Amino acid sequence: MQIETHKDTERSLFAAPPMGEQERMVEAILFATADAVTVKELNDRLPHGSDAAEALVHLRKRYEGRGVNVVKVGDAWAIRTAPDLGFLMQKETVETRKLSRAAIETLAIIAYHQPVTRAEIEEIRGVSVSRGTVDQLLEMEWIRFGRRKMTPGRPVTFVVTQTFLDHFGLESARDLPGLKELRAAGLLENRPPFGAMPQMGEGDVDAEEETQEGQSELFED
Amino acid sequence: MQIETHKDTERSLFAAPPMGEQERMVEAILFATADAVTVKELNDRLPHGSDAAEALVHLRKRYEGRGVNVVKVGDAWAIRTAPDLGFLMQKETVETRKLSRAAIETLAIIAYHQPVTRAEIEEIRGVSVSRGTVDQLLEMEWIRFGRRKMTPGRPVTFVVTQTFLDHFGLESARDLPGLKELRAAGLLENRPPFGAMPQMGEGDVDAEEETQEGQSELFED
Amino acid sequence: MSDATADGFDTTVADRLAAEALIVDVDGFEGPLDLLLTLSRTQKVDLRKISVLDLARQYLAFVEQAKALRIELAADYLVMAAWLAFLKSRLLLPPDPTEEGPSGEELAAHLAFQLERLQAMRDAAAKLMARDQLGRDFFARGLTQEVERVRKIHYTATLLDLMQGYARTRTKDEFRPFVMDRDKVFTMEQALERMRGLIGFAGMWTDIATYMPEGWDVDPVRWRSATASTFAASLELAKEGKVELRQSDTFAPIELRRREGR
Repeated sequence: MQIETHKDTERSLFAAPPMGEQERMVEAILFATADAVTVKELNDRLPHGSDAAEALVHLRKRYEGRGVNVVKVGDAWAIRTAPDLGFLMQKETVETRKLSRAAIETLAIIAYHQPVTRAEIEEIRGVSVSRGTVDQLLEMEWIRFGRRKMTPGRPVTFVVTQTFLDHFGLESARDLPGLKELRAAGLLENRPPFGAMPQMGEGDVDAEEETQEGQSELFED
Repeated sequence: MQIETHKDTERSLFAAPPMGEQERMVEAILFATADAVTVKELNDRLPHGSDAAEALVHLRKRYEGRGVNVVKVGDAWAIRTAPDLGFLMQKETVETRKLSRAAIETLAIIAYHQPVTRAEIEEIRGVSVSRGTVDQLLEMEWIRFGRRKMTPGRPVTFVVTQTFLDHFGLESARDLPGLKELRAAGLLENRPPFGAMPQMGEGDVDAEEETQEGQSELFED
Repeated sequence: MSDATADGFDTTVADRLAAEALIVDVDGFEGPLDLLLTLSRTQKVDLRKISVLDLARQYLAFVEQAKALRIELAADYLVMAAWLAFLKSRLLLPPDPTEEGPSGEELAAHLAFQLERLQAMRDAAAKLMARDQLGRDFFARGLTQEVERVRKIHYTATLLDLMQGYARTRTKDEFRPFVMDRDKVFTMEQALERMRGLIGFAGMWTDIATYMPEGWDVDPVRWRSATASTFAASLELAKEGKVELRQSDTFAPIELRRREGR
């Protein structure tokens, strides 16, 4: 059928091809051309007597709601990806990176001291906490805002999230091993300043055996 | 059956977009590139649970008789302008390197006899194949190395590529013009020459059975 | 070779002229098989019905002409000529039953097959090149859109990272590889040093417990360590002959006295 229509065009040298054919031609030209094409250029390339402007109206309608659309770019025309499908032109590559030391420390302090204010974090770390670090942890959904402290200025607090617990395989923040247990398990050596041990760790002194079991489970996977 | 398993996976996770949407997405992806895209690549880029193969069936139908067509190139798909509209594209025509008669013949022999060794090509043409000829075809990405023959010396073989199929508008090597007739006439058989015959290349006499197996594998699946 | 010469005379004038035309164009042939294929066209029959005998005669006439015109032919043309002469003799003579190998008919059939196959490939090549071609008759997308690579970074940390991070903030100290915590250990060297300084005053029997270091009695762990090292140091001093030890009863206090006279 295509070939027949083609022959028709050839036979009647000066009669313009039917509009359907003109539409096909405009479609092919817009598809194959590297740049947007003006109506004048189209008319120059179509058989004599063709009406590119009209063919474009039909073609544009045909591509409405399709994966690609016929769009006007300045005074020229082009076929472009439908705006809602732009995401298909992106290929995501996921790269896994270790969290920065500042972020880990901030996260650890929040986990052990929650709910904790930014000022308190800074006091413990001894350095100011950058906005980026907190934002990163918020974005990862490992921390979230807790209730405000009932202290002057009513500062916001941070707490860890369920996502955090899931990532570290913890049932609750209370399950975080204290430094004592870590040392007892022979995993690290440190000299904590006396009295600096957090509440959470201390509560577990009596349950030493149980904790160690829990720890080895935690650290071995 | 493939479709079924696909649907099973999709049900368990996220719902795949409706087929109409999948078709739009495939349309957008195919329009965005000059290269043919494999079904696997399409599925990788579509939302989880999509079925590019089915979407392609619909899309191909949609573009039947249009100015551009959805064409199959090996196991990949592409959009190409309708061949009858080539006359509109003088501007886009790319001057291809003129191939020598030797290169064209060598290409045809590889296409029809693949996988084929250099010795077999020489046997058919009656002259040695110059390195330049093969290099040119390799460089154009119209041929590539196939698997080695399981005959003494384990000679390399040549096969045609997807680029070759795309260039000549072939869905697969099975669609080579006149292939059936040639096979029926026994002209694609690798009949070994008798010992006393003058021959250019060392024919793979022992490879006869294996060669034919290779061909049927390629052309009959 | 006499056969070949005889055939040279047999050929018609037209054949000779044709052969001469070919010779002029000898560089245009891609080897003897190509030349044979061209010669076979003069028979104006289907390649399947070709007379290989006639073809052999034509080819040999061609080679003779070339020789007469003093045209250098490539070696493979001459190899083919020798082979065709052999084939011709086989085809003309009645088959010798004692002769091994393929018959003249079989060899001729294979040559015909080769020619037919070469011709078929040439036709196929022509058909292939006559097809619509990409970039000439049909076209790919002109305005391509690159697939943008978006790198998404996924941050991760382990529980140990968290622990170490916390410990760092609490101790303001880097973790060192595990070493024995010696805070609560009173070594024998320390005990010896301490006692050597004290035994000069021990003229009387005194409980070794009085030699215990100050401040180590608060923590039971430290107390145990100090007791053990003080006892071990006492034994060492006794061995050196500097002190005497006695114990009045099981679990009674161990007493120590400077040994006199040495």
